[in-house]
Amino acid sequence: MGSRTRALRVSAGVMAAVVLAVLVVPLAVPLDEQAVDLGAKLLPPGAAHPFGTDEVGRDLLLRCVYGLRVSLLVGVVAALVATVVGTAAGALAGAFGGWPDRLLMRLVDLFSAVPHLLLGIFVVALFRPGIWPVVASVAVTHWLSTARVVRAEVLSLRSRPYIDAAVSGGASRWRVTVRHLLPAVLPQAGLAAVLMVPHAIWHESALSFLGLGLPTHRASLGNMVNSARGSLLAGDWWPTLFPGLFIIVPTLALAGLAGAWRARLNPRHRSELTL
Amino acid sequence: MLELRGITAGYDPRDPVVRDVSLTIGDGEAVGLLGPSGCGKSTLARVAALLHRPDAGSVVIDGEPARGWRHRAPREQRTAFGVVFQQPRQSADPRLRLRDLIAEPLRATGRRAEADTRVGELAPVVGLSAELLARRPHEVSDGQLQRACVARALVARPRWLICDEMTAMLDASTTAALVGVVEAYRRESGAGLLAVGHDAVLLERWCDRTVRWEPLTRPFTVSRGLRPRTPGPQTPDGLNTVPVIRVTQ
Amino acid sequence: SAPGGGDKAGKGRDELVVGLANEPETLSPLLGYGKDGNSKIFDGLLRRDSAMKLEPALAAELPKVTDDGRTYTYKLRKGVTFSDGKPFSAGDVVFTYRTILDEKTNNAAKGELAAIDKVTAAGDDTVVFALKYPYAPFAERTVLPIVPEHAAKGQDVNTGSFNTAPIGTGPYVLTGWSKGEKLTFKANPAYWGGEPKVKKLTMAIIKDDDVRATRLRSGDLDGAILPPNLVKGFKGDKSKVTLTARTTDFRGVTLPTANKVTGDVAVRRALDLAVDRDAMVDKLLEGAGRAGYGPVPTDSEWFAKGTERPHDLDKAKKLLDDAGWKPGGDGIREKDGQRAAFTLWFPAGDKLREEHALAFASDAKKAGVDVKVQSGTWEVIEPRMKEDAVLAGGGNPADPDFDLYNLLHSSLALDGFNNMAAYSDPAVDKALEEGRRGGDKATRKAAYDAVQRGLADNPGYVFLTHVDHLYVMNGDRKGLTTQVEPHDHGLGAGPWWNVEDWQPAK
Amino acid sequence: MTTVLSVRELSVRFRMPGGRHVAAVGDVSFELAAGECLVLVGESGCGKSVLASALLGLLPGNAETSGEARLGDGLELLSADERTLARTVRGRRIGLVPQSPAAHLTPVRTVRAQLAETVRELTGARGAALAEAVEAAAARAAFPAGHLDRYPHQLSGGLAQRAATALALVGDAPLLLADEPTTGLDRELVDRTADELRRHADAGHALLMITHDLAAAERIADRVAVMYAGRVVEIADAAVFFGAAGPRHPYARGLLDALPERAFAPVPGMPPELGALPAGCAFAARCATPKEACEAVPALVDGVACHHPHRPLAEEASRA
Amino acid sequence: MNRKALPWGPMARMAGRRLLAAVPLLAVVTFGVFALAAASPFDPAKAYAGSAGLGARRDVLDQLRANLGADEPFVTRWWDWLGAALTGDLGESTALRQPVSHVIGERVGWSVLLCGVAFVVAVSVGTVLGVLAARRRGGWLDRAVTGLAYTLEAAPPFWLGLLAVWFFSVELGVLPAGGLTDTGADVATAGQVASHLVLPAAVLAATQLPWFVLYVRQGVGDALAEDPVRGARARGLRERTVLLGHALRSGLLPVLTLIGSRVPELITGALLVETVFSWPGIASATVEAATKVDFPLLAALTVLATAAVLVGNLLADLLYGLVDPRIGFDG
Ligand SMILES: Nc1ncnc2c1ncn2[C@@H]1O[C@H](COP(=O)(O)OP(=O)(O)OP(=O)(O)O)[C@@H](O)[C@H]1O
Ligand SMILES: Nc1ncnc2c1ncn2[C@@H]1O[C@H](COP(=O)(O)OP(=O)(O)OP(=O)(O)O)[C@@H](O)[C@H]1O
Ligand SMILES: [Mg+2]
Ligand SMILES: [Mg+2]
Repeated sequence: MGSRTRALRVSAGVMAAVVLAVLVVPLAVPLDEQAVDLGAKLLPPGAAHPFGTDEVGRDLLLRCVYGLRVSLLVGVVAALVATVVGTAAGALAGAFGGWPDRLLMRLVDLFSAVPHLLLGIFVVALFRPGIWPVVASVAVTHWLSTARVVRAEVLSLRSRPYIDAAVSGGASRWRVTVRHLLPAVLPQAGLAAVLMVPHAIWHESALSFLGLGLPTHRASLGNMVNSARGSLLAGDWWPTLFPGLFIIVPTLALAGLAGAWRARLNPRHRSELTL
Repeated sequence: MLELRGITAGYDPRDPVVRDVSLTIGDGEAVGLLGPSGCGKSTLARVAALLHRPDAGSVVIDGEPARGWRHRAPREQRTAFGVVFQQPRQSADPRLRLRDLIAEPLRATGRRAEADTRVGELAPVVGLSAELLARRPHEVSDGQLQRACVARALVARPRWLICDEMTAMLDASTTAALVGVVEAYRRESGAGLLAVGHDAVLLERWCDRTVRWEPLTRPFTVSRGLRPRTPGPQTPDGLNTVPVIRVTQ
Repeated sequence: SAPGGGDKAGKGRDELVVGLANEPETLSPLLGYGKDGNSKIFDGLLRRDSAMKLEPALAAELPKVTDDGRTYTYKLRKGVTFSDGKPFSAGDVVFTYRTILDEKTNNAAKGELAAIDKVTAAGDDTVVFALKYPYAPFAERTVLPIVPEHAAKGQDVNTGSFNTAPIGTGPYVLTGWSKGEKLTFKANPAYWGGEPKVKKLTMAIIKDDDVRATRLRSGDLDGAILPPNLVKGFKGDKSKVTLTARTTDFRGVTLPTANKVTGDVAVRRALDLAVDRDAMVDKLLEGAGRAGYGPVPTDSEWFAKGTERPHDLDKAKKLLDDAGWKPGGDGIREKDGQRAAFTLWFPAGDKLREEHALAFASDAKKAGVDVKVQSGTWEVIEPRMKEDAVLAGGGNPADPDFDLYNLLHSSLALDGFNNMAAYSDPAVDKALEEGRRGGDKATRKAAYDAVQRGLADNPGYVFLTHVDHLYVMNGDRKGLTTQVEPHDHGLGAGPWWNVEDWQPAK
Repeated sequence: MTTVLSVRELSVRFRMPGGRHVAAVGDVSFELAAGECLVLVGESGCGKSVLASALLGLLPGNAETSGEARLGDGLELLSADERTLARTVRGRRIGLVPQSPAAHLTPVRTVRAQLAETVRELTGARGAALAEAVEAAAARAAFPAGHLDRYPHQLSGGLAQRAATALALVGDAPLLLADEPTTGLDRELVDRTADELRRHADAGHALLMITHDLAAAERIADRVAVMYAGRVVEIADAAVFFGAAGPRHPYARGLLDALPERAFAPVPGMPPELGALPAGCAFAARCATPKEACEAVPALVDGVACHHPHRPLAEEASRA
Repeated sequence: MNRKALPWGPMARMAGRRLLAAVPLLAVVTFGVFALAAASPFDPAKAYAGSAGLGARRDVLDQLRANLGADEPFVTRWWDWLGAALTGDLGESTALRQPVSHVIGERVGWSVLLCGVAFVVAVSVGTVLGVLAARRRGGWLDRAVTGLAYTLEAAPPFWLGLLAVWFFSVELGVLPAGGLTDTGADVATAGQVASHLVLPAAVLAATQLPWFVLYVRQGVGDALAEDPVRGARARGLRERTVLLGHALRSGLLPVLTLIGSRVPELITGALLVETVFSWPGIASATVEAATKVDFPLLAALTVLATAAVLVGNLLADLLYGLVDPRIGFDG
């Protein structure tokens, strides 16, 4: 399975580069990512600006890196929070059944009932604009799918004979959940987490678009892609392409890593992997 | 004493599998339960192990009636039973290595410290090498997995053993070896045993007493009778015989 | 025809499909629809020609002003009928104005008619407005559309069916309104000005600029309003023409009086000099606009010649140096421990303002003033306007009073979005009052010149640009014109402002 | 008699983490003729099920095979591609009763659905004929018709076993691999199943039955093969094997002796680790009389792979 | 073939329980929305005034606020709304200046059409692609499909919409770019609506696709390694039967779950897609209703959304029980 290993290495490499870029570049390069230079408007990629410049002459490479920083923060934190909360809620509901299940699931209904963007708008509107309200608004609205997916899996798992064996061995409900049920649903939850990252990135830009997210001039990948639409129609491709790649490439790398992780979680796939 | 009193159990309250069955196992006694396939032996075994709530009747463990089932049963009552399930593949968590599978009851009951030594003791006895202990269920044969399940049943030193067709997928030598293991454990701990099986020769050799589950003549009037829900295909309909609780030895 | 086929929209000479960015909330003039005239379905007493001069519409002639400018008398046009066939009369005019001014009517723009004391009909064909005080630009307000009393009365003015199914005297009759999608009109055969030659008019509502541009390109539309960067994309397209409408639509930065930095006249004047307006016009507007030095555009007859302040960074720096604002370690100036820094807000989602804000901040930095750009919704911005700068926009071409009074008069400081900078200058206040009181044009011009000079000396706002409105149209219609447009442009703005007068090409 | 399956030096190794290998099957060779029933016995973990899986190409991804296994018509199974196996071999030319039948049924579909689907695919039956064929197939394996609409988890062990047997018999394949087809069945059902399988063989099909149930084996076997640590150590006629003479390999003798009706004592010692097989005879460590010769791997000569096979008393005497 | 009858009884009981739970839930949700809207900094009077309000003075706005009843505490407003709604009067939308019932009646159909078509497409295409990808994990098709799925998930709907318009309407000229009917047309004929539906529905479906694709892939992929599939293969079933009848059936559970829990995402997507394509549906009114603090419309929309979500989740829960008999119908 050489190609799998190769894919994994590439993913890991890209992720390492991304983390490095996000942490180091803003410290190492003392340039202002917001520096406007009307004279250098919409320059195509070249020596001075490897990724070109945008509509007010800001350097796209620098903005991409800064944007990656903000977007990854928003995406990863929101995805993590949503996944952890969703998995916990789903697993508890599924494993315990009865009234905890009903209560939790009605809570899920409650949160799903208010359209996401609407809930997001309110959450963000209640606070000053900034990163954390955005993260909160994305997290608050996105644990629901995970919770339901996890619960369904748990419901199906909990009648397996090996759960009987655990019960007979004296395992508490909690232990059954943590030791036997959760590991089995982790692949599903992990998939949701990875999908949530790019989703959160654009969700953030949608909020910004409505004036409720990050200030639109602050570099975030979603904002950049979004505001580059006009240039794209005018034939200037670079303001779209580079931020777009900056969203997609780390997402794919993350997906690659998560895929390998899920394969390791699955005992059968695992024994077929030779790492 | 483990007493099953007037157990009626099944999966549909209108049509129970087991009807009004009573069975008593004395301290340290080994009871074999024989019966046609599909008659409800496993169901009864699950009731006895407090894993399945009967529709009626009670389970009394050492004079104390079971207060709940599954998680609702107090942990001491639950862990008084070591259960070997009929199908090892289904009763092993596919994610656990055999070592963890065996140690799980100890870990689950907060006896972590004992786990390693106990697994170390049991593994050679049931015939599992260190190499096998490091594998996961799908990487071992059914027989090897069943050995791990036997070890799991013994690991927490239960007072009662319930073995549902423990040896069905084992060869004669392994059967003899595992029965030896169980018997050695019983000698040492004085545990009682309910062994469910089809192999009359084996059960009679192994157990103090064998109970045979046979078709009823008068379906609903015998209170201490054992009756199969479905007349096995081997029993021509209508040709029912008297219930027998035959005691050997 | 094939869906999306390029021929579809322009298929008939007598049809027009245009794309607009905004949808009216209501079609009832009673609630504010068409208050600045040219509403297509309705007519006002007066209307504006291509040069923005008032001319009679439902009135038979321009109003007679008497009583020191406090009484306006309108003679009405005869023989006008509403599109339901009922005749138009003075009662309708009185009904319209009285209803708007009624407390219970949810018309947010009713403040514009605040000068009115009484409206009365003198017979069927004369309406008399009595004002509370002399108000020179009053006639400009009477372009407001007139509603038929018989149709609009008897229902809840705020929610009644008239709001979505209006009846008017205008050149077009509404045939359908699919909210969020389009409004459709057909020519009014009984229009008093003669039945329009363009028989069918469709206004597609397309909020997103990029989508509008794309649909225009796909042939779905005959014309649309577009931002400058998207217009650029049509430069090479021979089948399309670009029309540039001059406007009074300004963009500027408020300099709040209460802020220690922006309240300082030296800082204000320095910033006013430090901004490179020509670069903004060139780069942000792609040349479609003019440098702005006040709400009155430089090419307006009301503009005070000589108040232009060309870009002069050195002078700006010197001003600051002289006033004691000394550069600190990071290049940002300081005075008495006060850093020359402030926050500039722009409403999120408004790209043009965002770019102006960024350019302004960049220019200010060169002079040693640190401007932190922030965005938010108006709800977020409003409570901060007292301390923080805002990238403001506005402009009404009808009369200088409309903009200048609201922006600069101290009585309106921080009242709604009027005088956002809390600008307060007694001399300017006086001149503003003079200007609105009336008199002949020369007197008024002198007053407004004084206002503009006052503003140049103490710039409470840094005005940046006047933004042209750009329209891209199918090139097969010749001789299109545009009016001078205000900041807010409704259905009637754009090259199709006089669509009812278009003649079929031979 | 026509050869249905001929296996030559078949080996299966599993790659394990850390570069180790598990030699689950080693150099197994045997032939199986039409109408013949070969019973494969051996201690748990000796490679019986893996052998069956190898023949069907159902080994997990970390398995490596060598040797060859040819069907009567010449198709080599080990090198056949997945398509061929799926389209023409499995179910059609080789049927399988898997061990752990409950685990091999799809949990979310009823027995009837799965049986019907198999019948439809293998025989093309439709409509009423299909319903009939389903009931007939169930009856053949003594699966009660009343339980057809149950889901796998609602079946008792024995019922699942019968369902699996029914499914395997549908295709009437020339070769049937039955891996423990009698677990969970009571005596009468064991006999019934054994008889059914025997009938199947008598109808001209070859049968490879893996079992622990020596009584059942005795009932239907033509020949018996004994596996130990992945190798076939003895292959003998059933009559001889179960007869007075008994098997010749010490392991096979130990196995028979372990039966509850006999000594009921296990073969002493533990089976060797397949990951680290000893150089010589794998059984030497447990053998009562190991000799120096046992340091070499014994070849399967004359049906037995032992350096000192047991000889019937008469023969022993004649040699003396 | 005598198929087993569906377990109508337990299903009906479950539906009944949910129906009962829906009543307090609706009350809580609408109350919550009223509370949130009241707590948000949006000012109903200014919102109502719109751009005209920017120049409006304080006294005018105060008067407007009083006229709109916006100066009352939200609890009172909610209570009044509830009382009126129970008698069938949903109130007046201040954002659209129409009776709410009218707004909904006019628009909800188009939204349902759009969302319904998009959802069906997303589920079916997602399932097909997911199965194909799972068939050979790590193969080129798998990589392509997975990459596409993640890319789609990263692409905001308004962006996809624009690209779609550009490509299909401008470059190819095969599909109309927006609106419900041809821009110049007066009546909505089925044919026109159908052709105008293609792009928005496709874009909306594309935004919903990734979850279905990847969950099907995950579920089917895992199931393919399990014993039941091995059993099915051993029986000689065709690859397609194995994939669809066994692997997919076992891995279908998460997909069903998504049917319920993706409804909110669908609504969010519809909201953006409707705006981009000038589709006169109800979703695009949501943001407006929120930022304009249009209580009656907001409440009505929330009730609709809640109903959609509840129905979706109930449907999913009912399907679980049918698809996986081990789950049953409690909850
Ligand atoms: N979860 C379940 N739901 C419904 N019916 C079940 C369930 N489990 C078992 N049954 C049915 O109950 C009956 C008794 O099953 P049980 O497993 O107790 O039989 P058994 O005596 O152990 O049979 P065997 O010897 O074949 O293992 C069977 O008819 C079986 O189909
Ligand atoms: N996937 C695997 N990876 C590694 N080793 C395996 C794997 N599957 C099986 N084995 C090993 O291969 C050997 C043969 O297993 P197999 O299942 O064939 O045994 P068996 O003879 O069928 O035993 P039983 O009678 O218990 O079913 C065992 O020692 C087992 O541990
Ligand atoms: Mg059983
Ligand atoms: Mg086996």
